[in-house]
Amino acid sequence: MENMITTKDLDLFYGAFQALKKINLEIPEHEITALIGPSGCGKSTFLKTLNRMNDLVAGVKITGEVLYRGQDIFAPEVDVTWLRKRIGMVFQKPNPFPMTIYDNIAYGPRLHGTHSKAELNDLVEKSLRGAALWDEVKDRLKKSALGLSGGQQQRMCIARALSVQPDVILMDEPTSALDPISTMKIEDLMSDLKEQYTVVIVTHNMQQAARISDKTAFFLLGEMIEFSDTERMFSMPRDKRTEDYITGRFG
Amino acid sequence: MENMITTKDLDLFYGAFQALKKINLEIPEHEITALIGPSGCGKSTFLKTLNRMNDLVAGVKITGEVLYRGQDIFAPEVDVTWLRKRIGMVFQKPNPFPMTIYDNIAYGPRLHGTHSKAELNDLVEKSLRGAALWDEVKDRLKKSALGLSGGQQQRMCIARALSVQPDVILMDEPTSALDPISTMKIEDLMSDLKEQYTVVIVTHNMQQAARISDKTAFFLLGEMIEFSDTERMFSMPRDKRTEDYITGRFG
Amino acid sequence: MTARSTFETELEQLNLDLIKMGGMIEEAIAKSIGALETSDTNIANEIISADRTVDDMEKQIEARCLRLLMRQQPVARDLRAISTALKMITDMERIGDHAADIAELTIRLDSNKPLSMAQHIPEMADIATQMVRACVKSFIDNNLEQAKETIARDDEVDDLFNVVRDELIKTLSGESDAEKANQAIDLMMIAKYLERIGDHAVNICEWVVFYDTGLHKQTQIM
Amino acid sequence: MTARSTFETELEQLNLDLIKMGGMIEEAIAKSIGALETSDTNIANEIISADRTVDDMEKQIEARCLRLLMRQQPVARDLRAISTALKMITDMERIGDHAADIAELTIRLDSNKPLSMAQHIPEMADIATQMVRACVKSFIDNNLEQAKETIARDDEVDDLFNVVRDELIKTLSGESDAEKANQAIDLMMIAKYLERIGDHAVNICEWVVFYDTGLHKQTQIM
Amino acid sequence: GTSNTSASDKPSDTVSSGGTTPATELSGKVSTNGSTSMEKVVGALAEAFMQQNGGVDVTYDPTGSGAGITAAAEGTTDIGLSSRALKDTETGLTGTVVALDGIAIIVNKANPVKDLSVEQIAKLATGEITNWKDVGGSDGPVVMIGREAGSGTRDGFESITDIKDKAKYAQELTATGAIIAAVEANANAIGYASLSAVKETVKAITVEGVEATEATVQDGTYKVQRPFLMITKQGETLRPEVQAFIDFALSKDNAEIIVNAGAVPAVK
Amino acid sequence: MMVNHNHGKSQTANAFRLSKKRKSYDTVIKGLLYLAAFITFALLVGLIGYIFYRGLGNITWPLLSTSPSALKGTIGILPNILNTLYIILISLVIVLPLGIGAAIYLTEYATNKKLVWLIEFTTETLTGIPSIIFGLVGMLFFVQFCNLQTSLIAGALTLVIMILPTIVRTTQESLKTVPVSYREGALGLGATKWYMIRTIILPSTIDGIVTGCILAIGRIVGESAALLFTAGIGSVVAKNIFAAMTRSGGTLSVALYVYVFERGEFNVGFAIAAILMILVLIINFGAKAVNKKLKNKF
Amino acid sequence: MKLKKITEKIMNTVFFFCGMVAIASVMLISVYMVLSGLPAIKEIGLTNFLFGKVWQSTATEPKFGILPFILTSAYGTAGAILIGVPVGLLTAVFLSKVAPPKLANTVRPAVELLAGIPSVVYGLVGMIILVPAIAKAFKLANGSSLFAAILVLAIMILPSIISVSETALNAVPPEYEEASLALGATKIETIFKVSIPAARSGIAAGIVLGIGRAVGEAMAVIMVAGNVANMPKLFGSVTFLTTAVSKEMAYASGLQKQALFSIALILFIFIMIINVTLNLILKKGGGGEK
Ligand SMILES: Nc1ncnc2c1ncn2[C@@H]1O[C@H](COP(=O)(O)OP(=O)(O)OP(=O)(O)O)[C@@H](O)[C@H]1O
Ligand SMILES: Nc1ncnc2c1ncn2[C@@H]1O[C@H](COP(=O)(O)OP(=O)(O)OP(=O)(O)O)[C@@H](O)[C@H]1O
Ligand SMILES: [Mg+2]
Ligand SMILES: [Mg+2]
Ligand SMILES: O=P([O-])([O-])[O-]
Repeated sequence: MENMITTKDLDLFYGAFQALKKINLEIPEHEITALIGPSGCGKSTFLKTLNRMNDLVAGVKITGEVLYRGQDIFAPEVDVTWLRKRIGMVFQKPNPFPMTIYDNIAYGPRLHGTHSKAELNDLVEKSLRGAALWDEVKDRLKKSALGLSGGQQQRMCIARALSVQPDVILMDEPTSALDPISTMKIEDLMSDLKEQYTVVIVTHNMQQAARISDKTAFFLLGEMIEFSDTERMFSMPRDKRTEDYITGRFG
Repeated sequence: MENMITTKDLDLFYGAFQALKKINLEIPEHEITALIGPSGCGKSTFLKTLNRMNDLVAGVKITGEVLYRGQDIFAPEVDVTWLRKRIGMVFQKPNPFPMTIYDNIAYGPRLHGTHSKAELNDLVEKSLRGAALWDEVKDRLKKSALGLSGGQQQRMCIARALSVQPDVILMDEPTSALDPISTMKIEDLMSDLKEQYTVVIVTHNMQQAARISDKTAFFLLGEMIEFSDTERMFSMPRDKRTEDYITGRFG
Repeated sequence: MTARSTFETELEQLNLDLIKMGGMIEEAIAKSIGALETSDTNIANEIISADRTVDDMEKQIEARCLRLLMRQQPVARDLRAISTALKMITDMERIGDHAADIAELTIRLDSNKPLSMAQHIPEMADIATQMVRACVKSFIDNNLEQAKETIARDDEVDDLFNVVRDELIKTLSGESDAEKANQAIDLMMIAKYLERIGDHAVNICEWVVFYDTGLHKQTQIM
Repeated sequence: MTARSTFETELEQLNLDLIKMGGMIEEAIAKSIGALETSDTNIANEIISADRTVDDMEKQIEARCLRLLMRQQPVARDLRAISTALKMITDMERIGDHAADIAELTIRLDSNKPLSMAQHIPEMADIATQMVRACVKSFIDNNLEQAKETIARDDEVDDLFNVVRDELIKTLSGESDAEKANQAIDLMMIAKYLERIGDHAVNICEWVVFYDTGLHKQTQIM
Repeated sequence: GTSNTSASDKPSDTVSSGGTTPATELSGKVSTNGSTSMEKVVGALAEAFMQQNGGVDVTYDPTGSGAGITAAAEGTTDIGLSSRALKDTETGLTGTVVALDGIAIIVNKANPVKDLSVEQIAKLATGEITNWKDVGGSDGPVVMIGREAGSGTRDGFESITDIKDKAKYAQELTATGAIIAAVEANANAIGYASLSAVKETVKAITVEGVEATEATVQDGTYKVQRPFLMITKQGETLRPEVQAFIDFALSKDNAEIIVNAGAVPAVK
Repeated sequence: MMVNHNHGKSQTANAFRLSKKRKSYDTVIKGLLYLAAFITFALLVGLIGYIFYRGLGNITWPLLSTSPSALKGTIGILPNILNTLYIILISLVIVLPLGIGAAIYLTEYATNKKLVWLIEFTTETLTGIPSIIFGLVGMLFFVQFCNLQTSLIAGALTLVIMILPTIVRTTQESLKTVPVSYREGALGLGATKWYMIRTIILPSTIDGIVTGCILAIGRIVGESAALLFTAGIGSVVAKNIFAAMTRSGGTLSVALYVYVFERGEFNVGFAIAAILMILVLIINFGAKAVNKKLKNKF
Repeated sequence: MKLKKITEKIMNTVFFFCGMVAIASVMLISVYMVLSGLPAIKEIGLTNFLFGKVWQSTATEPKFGILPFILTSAYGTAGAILIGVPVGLLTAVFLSKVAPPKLANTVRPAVELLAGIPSVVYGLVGMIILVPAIAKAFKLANGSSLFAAILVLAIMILPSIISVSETALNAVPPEYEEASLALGATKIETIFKVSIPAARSGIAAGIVLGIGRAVGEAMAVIMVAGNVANMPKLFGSVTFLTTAVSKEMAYASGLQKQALFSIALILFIFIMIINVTLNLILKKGGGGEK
């Protein structure tokens, strides 16, 4: 399998504080890669570096490389809006725009120049189907997205990310604000997603990483301690610190 | 083992909506009783009924009985402040008051008339020790409680609940806002607590209920479907709905 | 959309594996008895090499069970299903081994009618085969009754073992040559294997009972 | 404060139980060999009744393992520890059973020097006992090397089994009475049991290897 | 001759007695309320009065003539102040003229026009003349700036020029100072303001050749003028300190104060 | 806040670039944003600059320290300064307890939803009412009906009604930001409502109350229309605050209006304007400092 | 225990009383407005009053038509909003989303300062600078005009629009913006397509405040608008509802005075209608979001 994203000696500083230290990671295509680690270890920071959402933070300094399909994402010719279209993102708290469901999904395509009604309808349906939400909302597309349940909102956000036809979907603790039932639905959805997309997910929930991911990276204090097949990680981790963390012996 | 709290045919209405339906439950002394169930099933409502925190909500109507040590808590001669002193509560999000750690813990005792410096010092130390926090904070008692980490804050809130020497401690999803490491610390603390207190905990996390509780009650749509020993519940639940829920087949 | 469909698929797969393994040992034991009765060394050799597959199957299922335990945190019925599988396969593998053991002895006996020395072995074999078949079926159908019945039938095999033993002792007492003694000992072993096969079938059935009831050998272990 | 101390205590307890059960079977097998050699029916009876305790122990550990799986969602080393326990106890229980089986036969033999018929049984017994002791020790000490060594020793027992078999066949060929045949068959069974005990010790060692390496019988199952 | 001076004899008696009475005897509060144009005059009188009578507190509320008259009628003030004569409808009140005020016709300093007739002024105000060159000025539109309806100044101006209800203003401002400022700021403006407030910043023109001064106002040769009245309730005996203050205002000895405040004493 | 982390500027346009249309949209809007901000800023700088330019030079010690004298023809704004202080003091003393009390009632006690709605609606309404109307009603009610005359107290009472909603609203806002969790925490320990309010709610509302006060002071200082009809324009230094209360008194803003509009004393007007600006500056910085201090406390 | 309960009761009553005062104030204002405003309307006739185009309150044949005032207030407010809202909103966007923190922290206090400047000061400066400037720029004889009033009002409502809008924009959950950026929107697109729509109820509130302030402002307007009771003309001298009242109140008597109260009543109703309608719009906007 090809590597979708490769980072090389990635360092990231928030001002003087180094949040990421020499991260070398290869994220394979059509797999789910989970990032785990204790709070503050740099998971979210790493994730946000991949689609340059960290650009928004003042005082961030990045060295090293991030290659997306071999292209350095920090290269001057790369426009960040293009990058973010290719590498979508889903956040911890479901964040539907305060608009109708339809407009939420159509937001991205419109932004990128799709205005034909028919095309939009098509995209909206496709995206919602992709997020396993179509049947639940097809009769209320013109209702506010805020009226959906938390789990539905999160799936709608996934649909919204799909609407611009990305390659990669980054998810930062996408289920941590949801109840167990919604969580399970999203987890289930993810294994469908990986057939078409490459998924990178940050999760606090080790069981979740174990359940859904193909590869797992364990971060600690800004370092990537271990990166293995998930099965390997949760059965025979290479590093003592990984084992301590996943077995709850940490801290 | 004696029953600390007994509910008899407890019905609760929010206006016209019935949130609890004929709940009959016996909460044994010195045990951890977990309440589980899907979102909106009435777990929190039930918990808050036990120390009459629901009194604060307009339009609540309660019928049936709740006996605390055999005393009907809705009887006119029962003072709700007394009840809440006996039945403490810890909330989902750590809610330290914006004061020093010391003042946070001393708040309850002062409220109930303890003003002697020595006594207060004593109580503060005892409570913090009881919440396994003393060693971590003993040198910063006069610092703001808001400076503690989330997990420490939550343990401080537990200490605060202990400070008025309650019988029962109610906890509403006490770890759902915490990271896994803090969660484990609190879970561990709970098994210490039950030696002195009776603990009732609402949790979304079935594994947590399985890990820490002695008894588990499963709620669904305002009804209590099943109430068993936790081991029994998670190995051989009596009701199909319980099994569906705990094995994730629900919804 | 049902939640956890991945998990369900995996459980389904586990079940299919078990059924497949059950089929394999059922076939192995039936074939080995056939080979013994007809002294067919070809089939016997087949059985011996097929045992490899059963062993592999065991490891495969073992791995799957551990993976499910590790990844899915099963409880209740799911946990029982996985632990049942994890335990049951040991017995299945042993039944496979014993089938191979019998096949090996069949090759060694390599003579006409050695069974004349212990006429009850076919009957024993018959019952053992039935028990294996029944235990696999009770598992597949999740049939508690059948499992219990099968457990009860173990006594028949045990009784027959003693009968066979007596038969062989009778053969051995008085004059006998080394060849005969050799055969008798081998037949004794075959009887022992059949008896053990019955035991293992019982064990499997006991796990079937556990899956349904949480009781293992009358004790609530879950 | 260490997180999950409850879980650790439970795991500790599980380990202690396993060590205890290991001690029990070690003692049972040693005693049963002693009883066989000295034809001590009292001790033999003791062993038989002690087997109950081993059986109970098995169920108790089984229950504990399931409870831990259900409540603690173990992964990695913890999961291996629990699954090792869950699998190992089957073999331990079987060793206990075989010790009881030998004791039963000891009672039946009830004569002087039946062992003269098969002089290598004591040696076999000795090795089997050593293997059991070694497997329990390798588990307690989590000693991968010892476990592997013990696995290698199984061949010794298997070879001796064939020696004993030949000895008995020699005894049986030519004239022999029913009594003698009976004894020979019993001794044959004892030898088989010892051989099986060796196998079970190997199995236990293989789980010890698994605990450390995730490899079971050379296959990565976790 | 618009003032009602029915009580003009009596006060002169009390003036002399009031003027000589030792200050220490009087105490209390005298409230006055009304015309804003009278602010300076009343302020000066009150200040001087209080200097003599330490125990008396004279307050002044510049609410406007109408409000002052109402207040006097309702008894909520001791003395109402009005910069216009009482109307026929305003009965039961006594108005005492304490001073006269010239209404200066002012133009921007840059305006060459120096003198206008009353008729010209009327035409300028009603919009009949719209360009300054028609009255001898330079070419430029006339910007008429006046006071709001109800103002004593406006009332005085309009009645003397006899253009009641006919004036067309470009701006209506609510105070004297505002008018002066507006005229100061606009080269084509013409406005009117209490003589007492007019300073160097604008130019007061002569009306029919007569300059607005104390003397011309007092003798009536300067036509655009109006009275300053103190209003009290008819037939009511005033408290001594109130009476003393009115007397003080009418006293010849204090005429200088009124002059200094820019107005013209009523009594010569 | 949002500084782009640039790795260099591009020279070439290729597939990864933003479309021309979107780029120009971006640029135009950005230009407008800067323009708008510039206008606002320029307005302010111009305004303040001009006022200080014309006003500061006219602020003299005699102006600040004397009463105006018609006899001497001098102008002094001491009475106006005092009046301003008095009226702030009186208004706050009355309005604070009322406003905070009402806010507490609304957020903590009231259970009757309709009543809460009514009170909130009425306070809402009060905020929208122009000060000229307050002036009229103040005149009709306090000055005439209550026969308080045109006096500082009448003005203060009028202001009380006028700023009551401000205090209620800011206090209420700040009460609402006290997390429910604090209340639950206190009640869960067995506190009574009043104890909870006293120990938890009010202390964490202080900054809101202070902000409300400062806003109110700002309004009082700047108010003229409502005071003109109620407190009048008196400019005499009274013996004490109680004496001052019963007589007409003009605040600085009113004095500014009077001096400029009635008398055309522009220099005095600009002097007062400059003083008012300085006051406003002080008030704004005061508000910030207080807020910061309170925030830093925890 | 008893003491506790009594304290609770007392405090409850005290706070209840405070709440009632607020209601009482509004009642007081409403009652006085209506009581004092109705008689003149009755005498003049509602249609004559509202739609009469001529206001000559002190004429011998007084005319009390306030249509000029109503229209002037409406036009003036609309004009102020037309200028103030775009500038204010854009400034708010600038402060909240675009400006580097340092710059924002300089401009923001400036805006707060603008809000704090007393209206008489605006009037003063308007009168001294703006009015002559307008006369010069547009070659008018007289700069005091509706236009001058509009400019002054636009500046005066700027701070309320800016600060309320900025607050609303700052309150837009960053998640919305993150979501938009993550979909490949530029910063500006995000602001205009997501942040502003999400903050629309808050922005509307700012506009309400602005309208309220513009409609109700008297002292600044009176100094720049010319105050003649003309029908509104952009460069003509005009009278607003507020200035109509304050202009004549001091000298009014009799029916004239009552008519002024009637104008105040109309103004009051005007404000009420604005408040209520915009509140409704606001609630609706908010309703969609919750
Ligand atoms: N904008 C920022 N400025 C300065 N430091 C930051 C910033 N964002 C994050 N950090 C720091 O960088 C480190 C990594 O943060 P990050 O959010 O990536 O952690 P995380 O692993 O996602 O934690 P969590 O599980 O709590 O979300 C932390 O120590 C954090 O305090
Ligand atoms: N104050 C209230 N007024 C009206 N209905 C309410 C109120 N509080 C809760 N409910 C309703 O009562 C039901 C039970 O609510 P409750 O908060 O007890 O659920 P829960 O089981 O704790 O859910 P969760 O797991 O989401 O916390 C829900 O349907 C909820 O909508
Ligand atoms: Mg994170
Ligand atoms: Mg809840
Ligand atoms: O203010 P006046 O009434 O004197 O014009």
